Amino acid sequence: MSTDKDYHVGKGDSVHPGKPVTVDRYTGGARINHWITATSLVLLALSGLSLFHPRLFILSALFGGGQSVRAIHPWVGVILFFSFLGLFLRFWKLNLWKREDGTWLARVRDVLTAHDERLPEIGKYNAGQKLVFWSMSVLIVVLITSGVVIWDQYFAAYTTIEQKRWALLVHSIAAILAISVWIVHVYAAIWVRGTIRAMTRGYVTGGWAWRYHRKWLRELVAKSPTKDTKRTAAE
Amino acid sequence: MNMELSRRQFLGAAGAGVAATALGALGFGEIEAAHAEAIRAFKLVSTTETRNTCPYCSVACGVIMYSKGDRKKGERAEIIHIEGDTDHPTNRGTLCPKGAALLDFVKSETRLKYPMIRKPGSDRFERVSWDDALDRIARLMKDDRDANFIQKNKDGVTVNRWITTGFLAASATTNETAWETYKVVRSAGMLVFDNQARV
Amino acid sequence: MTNSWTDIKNTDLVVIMGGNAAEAHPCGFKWVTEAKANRGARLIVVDPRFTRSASVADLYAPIRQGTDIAFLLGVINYCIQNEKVQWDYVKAFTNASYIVKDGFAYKDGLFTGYDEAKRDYDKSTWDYVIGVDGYAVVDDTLANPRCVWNLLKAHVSVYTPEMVVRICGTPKDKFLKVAEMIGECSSPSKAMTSMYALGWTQHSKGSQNIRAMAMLQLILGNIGVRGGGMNALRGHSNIQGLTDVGLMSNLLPGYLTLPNEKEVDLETYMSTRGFKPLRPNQMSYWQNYRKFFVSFQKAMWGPAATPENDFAYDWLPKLDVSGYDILRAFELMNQGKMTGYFCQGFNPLLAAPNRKKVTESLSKLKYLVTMDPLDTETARFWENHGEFNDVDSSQIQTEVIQLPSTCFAEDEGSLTNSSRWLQWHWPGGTPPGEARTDNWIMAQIHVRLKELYRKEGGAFPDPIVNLDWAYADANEPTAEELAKEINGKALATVYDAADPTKVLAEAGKLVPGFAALRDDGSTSSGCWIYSGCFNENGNNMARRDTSDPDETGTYPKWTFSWPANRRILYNRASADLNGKAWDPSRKVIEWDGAKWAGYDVPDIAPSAKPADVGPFIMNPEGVSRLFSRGMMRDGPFPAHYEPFESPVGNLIAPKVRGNPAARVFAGDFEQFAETASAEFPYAATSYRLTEHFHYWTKHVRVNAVLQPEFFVEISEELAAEKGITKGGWVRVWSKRGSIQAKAVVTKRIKPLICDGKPVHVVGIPLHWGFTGAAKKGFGPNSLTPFVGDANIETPEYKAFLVNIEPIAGPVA
Amino acid sequence: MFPPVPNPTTGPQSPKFGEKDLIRRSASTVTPPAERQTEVAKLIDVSKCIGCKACQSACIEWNDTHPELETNTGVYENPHDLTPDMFTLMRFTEWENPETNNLEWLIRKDGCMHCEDPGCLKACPAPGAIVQYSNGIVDFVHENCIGCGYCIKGCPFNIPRISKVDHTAYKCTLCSDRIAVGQGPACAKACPTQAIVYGTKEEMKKHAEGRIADLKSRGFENAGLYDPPGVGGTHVMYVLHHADKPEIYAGLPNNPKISPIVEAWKGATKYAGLAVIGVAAVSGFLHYLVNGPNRVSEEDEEAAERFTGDRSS
Repeated sequence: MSTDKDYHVGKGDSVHPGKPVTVDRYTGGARINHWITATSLVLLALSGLSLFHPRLFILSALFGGGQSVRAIHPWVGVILFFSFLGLFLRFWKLNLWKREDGTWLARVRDVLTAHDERLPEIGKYNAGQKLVFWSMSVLIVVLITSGVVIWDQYFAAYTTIEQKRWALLVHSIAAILAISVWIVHVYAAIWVRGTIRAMTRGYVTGGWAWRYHRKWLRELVAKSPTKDTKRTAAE
Repeated sequence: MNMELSRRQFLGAAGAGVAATALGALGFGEIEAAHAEAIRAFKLVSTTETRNTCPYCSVACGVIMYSKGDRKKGERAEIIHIEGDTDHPTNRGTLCPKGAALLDFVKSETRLKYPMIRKPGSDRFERVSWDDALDRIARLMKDDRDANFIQKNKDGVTVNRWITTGFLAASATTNETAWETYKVVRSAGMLVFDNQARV
Repeated sequence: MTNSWTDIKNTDLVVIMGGNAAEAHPCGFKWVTEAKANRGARLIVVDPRFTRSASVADLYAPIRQGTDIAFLLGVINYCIQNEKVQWDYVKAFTNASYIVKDGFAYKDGLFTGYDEAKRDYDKSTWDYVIGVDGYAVVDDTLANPRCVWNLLKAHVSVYTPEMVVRICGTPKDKFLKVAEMIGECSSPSKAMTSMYALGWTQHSKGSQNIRAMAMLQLILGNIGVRGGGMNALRGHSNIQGLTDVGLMSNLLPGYLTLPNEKEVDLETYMSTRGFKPLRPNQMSYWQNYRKFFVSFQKAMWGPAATPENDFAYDWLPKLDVSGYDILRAFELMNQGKMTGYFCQGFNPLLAAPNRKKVTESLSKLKYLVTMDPLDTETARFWENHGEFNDVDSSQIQTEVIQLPSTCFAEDEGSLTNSSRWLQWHWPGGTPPGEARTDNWIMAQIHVRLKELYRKEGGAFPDPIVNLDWAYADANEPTAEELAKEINGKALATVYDAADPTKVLAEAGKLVPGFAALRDDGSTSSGCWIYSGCFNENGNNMARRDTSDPDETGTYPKWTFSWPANRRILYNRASADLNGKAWDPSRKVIEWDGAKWAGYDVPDIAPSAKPADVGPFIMNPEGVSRLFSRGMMRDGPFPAHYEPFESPVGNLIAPKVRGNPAARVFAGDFEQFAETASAEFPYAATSYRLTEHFHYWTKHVRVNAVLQPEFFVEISEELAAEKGITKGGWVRVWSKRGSIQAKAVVTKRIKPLICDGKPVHVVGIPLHWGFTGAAKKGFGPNSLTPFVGDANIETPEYKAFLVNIEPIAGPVA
Repeated sequence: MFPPVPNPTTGPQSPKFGEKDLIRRSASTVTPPAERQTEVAKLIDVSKCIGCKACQSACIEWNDTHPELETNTGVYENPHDLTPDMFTLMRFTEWENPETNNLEWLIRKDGCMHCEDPGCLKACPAPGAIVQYSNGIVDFVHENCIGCGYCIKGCPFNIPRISKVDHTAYKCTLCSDRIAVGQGPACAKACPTQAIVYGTKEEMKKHAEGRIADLKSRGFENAGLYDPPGVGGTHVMYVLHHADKPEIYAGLPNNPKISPIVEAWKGATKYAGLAVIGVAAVSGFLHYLVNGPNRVSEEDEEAAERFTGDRSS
């Protein structure tokens, strides 16, 4: 029964009428996957930054010193890569660019001033989230690739020193961007109340869906079975 | 570092050594401090020096051996470093790649430690005591000498020669050992006698 | 060396030929670098390979191995043709003007008196015309066609640049440049030094290689002067010493010679020694021979050597052949004629030629004793190491006793270097395990053998039981005791021959030097040329005074230099007939009107008037010899002979193969590849590398790291021809054996064009075996021929024929 | 002869320099000493070098390293490259001089150049892992080294090597432990031909002049000193017979300098990067202050209930 609209909704998304309405946004799997990614990203940022600027070397203490940072960082990178790959496979379809995304983006001023009513109806993800998704995807590929080039312990022999120099530069720039994108991502989640619940408990309120992702809500309702078990906010 | 000092030391100012030792009392702590971070502690501090000559080629470079323990005091001495003797007119402290690695010759894993004997037809060495080894050698020599010593040649001339046992002398033994060897070998009447001069 | 390592800094031209000083003697080579840096000296290297010495040379000239004589006689010819001769020196200090007997001639590569069956010469005509006054006849005008100079001129005339190029494969421009640079040193103000080593000695005409250069040096007036001389670099640390002390079949210490069986008594023995002067006023120092000999006998047998028993003359073994050198020893072993063999720090399995023959020979012994600080291949010749030593232990009946000796760091005594310096060293380490000093080991052998003879009697025990062994501890004579014995003692008070009131040495004291030795049994001395090394002034070999007046490089007070602490031999020749230095800037000693004095100990009687007494005091002529009379077995002049295995025939004398006077054992001739062999087309040579010392340093981890694995070196041309790749495996084989090695393909070896055809050189370094820290490997001596130099039997390691092919890798 | 390196004295001695003489310290700042020590230098005269490897031997023995036993690969270089256990290496080049058609066997002792402006130190992220003394010695401090290998990228001469054993970087220390007690480097002492000499940088430059004059007299017009300004000069210098083309000496860099990439990474990026991150964070914060949280209103919830309700009743 999949239609061309299907890709606006994710697997396991469903709506539960009642007072208030709740809408399942993320399955348990998705949430675990996200938090693994999040944790490794934070660890990578901290360990990476400790080698990036002398003032931040102190951060290496969190990992038991520079030697362990040198040893651990690349492995966490590997974890991040595969973990993020999981997220990517789950969500890439939902993050494909849509007509309305352009309009949404054009009215970014309204976005920032929270005049959501002036924005077009949005599917599961708005343009901002999609940008975060795609930039992260690209950056992580860049990071893992350049990272392997400078992972001397195992791969020193495969590249020239000149290539390694480039890799270092690219790796650090990519890392900066990734961290910045991450900041945006985290801030948005905090700023838009009710969002974090989606990644903790897995659902959002109907109002949240109605306000920010109305198109997604409509489709969920449209495809939802005629009768649905009521669920109270009390649960 | 200043070259003045090094020149003085080259000229062999014995005083320098004394001064250094005097400095020691207060100086040593400093070294430790200084070395704590980066600079390795000077490994020859309070070792025993012995003058020797490189045993390889006949340039005969002067070397200094540094040991823990002093043989002159009857102690067990373990050589921990060897380097060129700057006072030596020929090599002026320099050494070739062989001489510079003499320590590894002294400590070579294939240095011999015990007398060994390989019996006829055997495929291995067996350890023997010095006494057994030397008595055996003397016996083998005497049996052969008694059997094959030529006192007079066919013309009845006294020739007193023994040519069924031969001796190949080394090329790195001391002149004193050489002389002693000469006495032992010639007095036995040996003619088959050569050294490594040719090769 | 006639001079010393430190003296080389005084030279203007260094010729390294027949050696590779930078590679084999780096710290001695320092003085070449100093001469270059401080006085603009030039360096010429003549070698089949572009060596490490060549890498810092001003001129490198390639040469085919074994053709040095042609090259050098070519240079002599050039000097004669171009008046590059120091005439005053040649006329005064050489035998150029001596008239040679009429019978003497040279034709078709042979001198007068050749006996093909004996491979030997009747040398009776190789001598001077002796006048009625009993002196040699000379013609100072050099007009007489029979004078040495004119004979030499004729002898070298065939060695034109063209001929040299054809024989040696040296490019003509390079040869002429070398000749020109050498020729310049005929000026009294320029000195050239010759640095050579086994690259000259290890040929079937090794002695003549050296003679050729010595003659050239005499013609240039470079012997006896600072920065000049004939400088044998020598091999091992004390090979000079062991030769000086006479550890050779036919020698007594100090270059006295062992009697042969024709010399039935002391008088007959002396009749052919102790030469009388051949010219008026000459010192002819060997007139003192008897003093040295008798003193030696006293050092051997002490009180038992008496005038009545000819000082125990009969107790010395008498030779029936010229000598029992290492080659003859293995020949006898191979014939099953030997029972036992001792190897005192010598590794013949790798060091002697034709390893297959050596292994067979050792296998025929009843017993073999080795004394060494290291685990040598010889001690394990019976042990199977796969391809590296493919023997069947069960078939080898030799009993082998391996004795662990101390190394340099653990023993005391003196070593004589190539500068003839006797340098004392002290023990600093405790020997490992049960290793004992050689002094102890040799004493034990003697003491135990003597004990057996005392107990059991046996074949002629006298020389053994009477051997003078008066050491504080008979079980281990100390280095000092032995050194004093070598120096010599006055057994009765010794008076000055000139002034009987003057005491030279009190009875029981050490003699001051060999001048105090006597032939009446009143003195003893183990090795006369070392006398003075440890006298009543103390142990002169332990002196460490680094003073060097006017920085001449003499270092007169550093240790002790034989003879008589003399640093430059023939140093009287550094001054002209008036006793003034040929070159004032090069003064060594000068005549001050009453005596000789200067930086060095005069090599002449201090009172000998310069015009009267010649500088070459060991020769009865008082001069040096361009014509060596009967002293050499293979001719009074050097002549070009090809190696026994040669890629080209002898262009001078096509009928002659190898050195006609070199000894070849019956079985060995068949084992030579024929001249210009198609089966073995390449000219191989063996040599040392700077990272290693013979077969010792493969036991040294660091050196093993610096040069870990056996290899051979070939030109890019030969590699291309054979499809051999850099670092690939090759098999090299001669008529006597086969080896496998890695290939180093290099621009440093180039094919030589000899008589129109290219000759490829294959370089084979030694150093590898099957014991030690380095990778197991072969050495060149699985391939080398079993033949030696005509005069001293040094094996022909430097020139032989091989074939080579690429292989997949060693069959494990 | 240049004054040889003196014999060591075995008595305890106070060091000639130490912590107080640091002028650079990786990933950290040091207060430079009031007065700088005399700058020292090692001069390697390639034209005097006979490639005997005594320097390698002496280096191994003095520093107690244990290089691996390798194989022969058809060349004279052994070990085949610098390693954590081989701080210096003879590199051999067979060069046919096009002008003379003569073969020249160029032999260069490779190893740390002790740059005045050390790229390794610049690249190093670990405080105090690389230090530079006022006498010019650049030294690695293994207790502080984290083995990241940034020094390798920073070095214009490809010198440092990371140990697989203790994961720290190794290179020539100029025998700082010997120099600290008035000695010269082990290699300089051993060098048979004094192709390696050691002294003050001024002495070395003067000595080099004499050598260059000698080489010119032997027809090497382009003989010269290699003291590359690109890295502020070095405390290990070469005398080259062909100073106009250092690259023929087994690839000795012509006018080396710290790679612009490394400069960019350790320079601009370092600051710009932090700035970007800072800006992102701050702007978020400000935005929050201005706008406050973006909340779902009651109306939204009701709308949602209405909407879902219609469909499901």
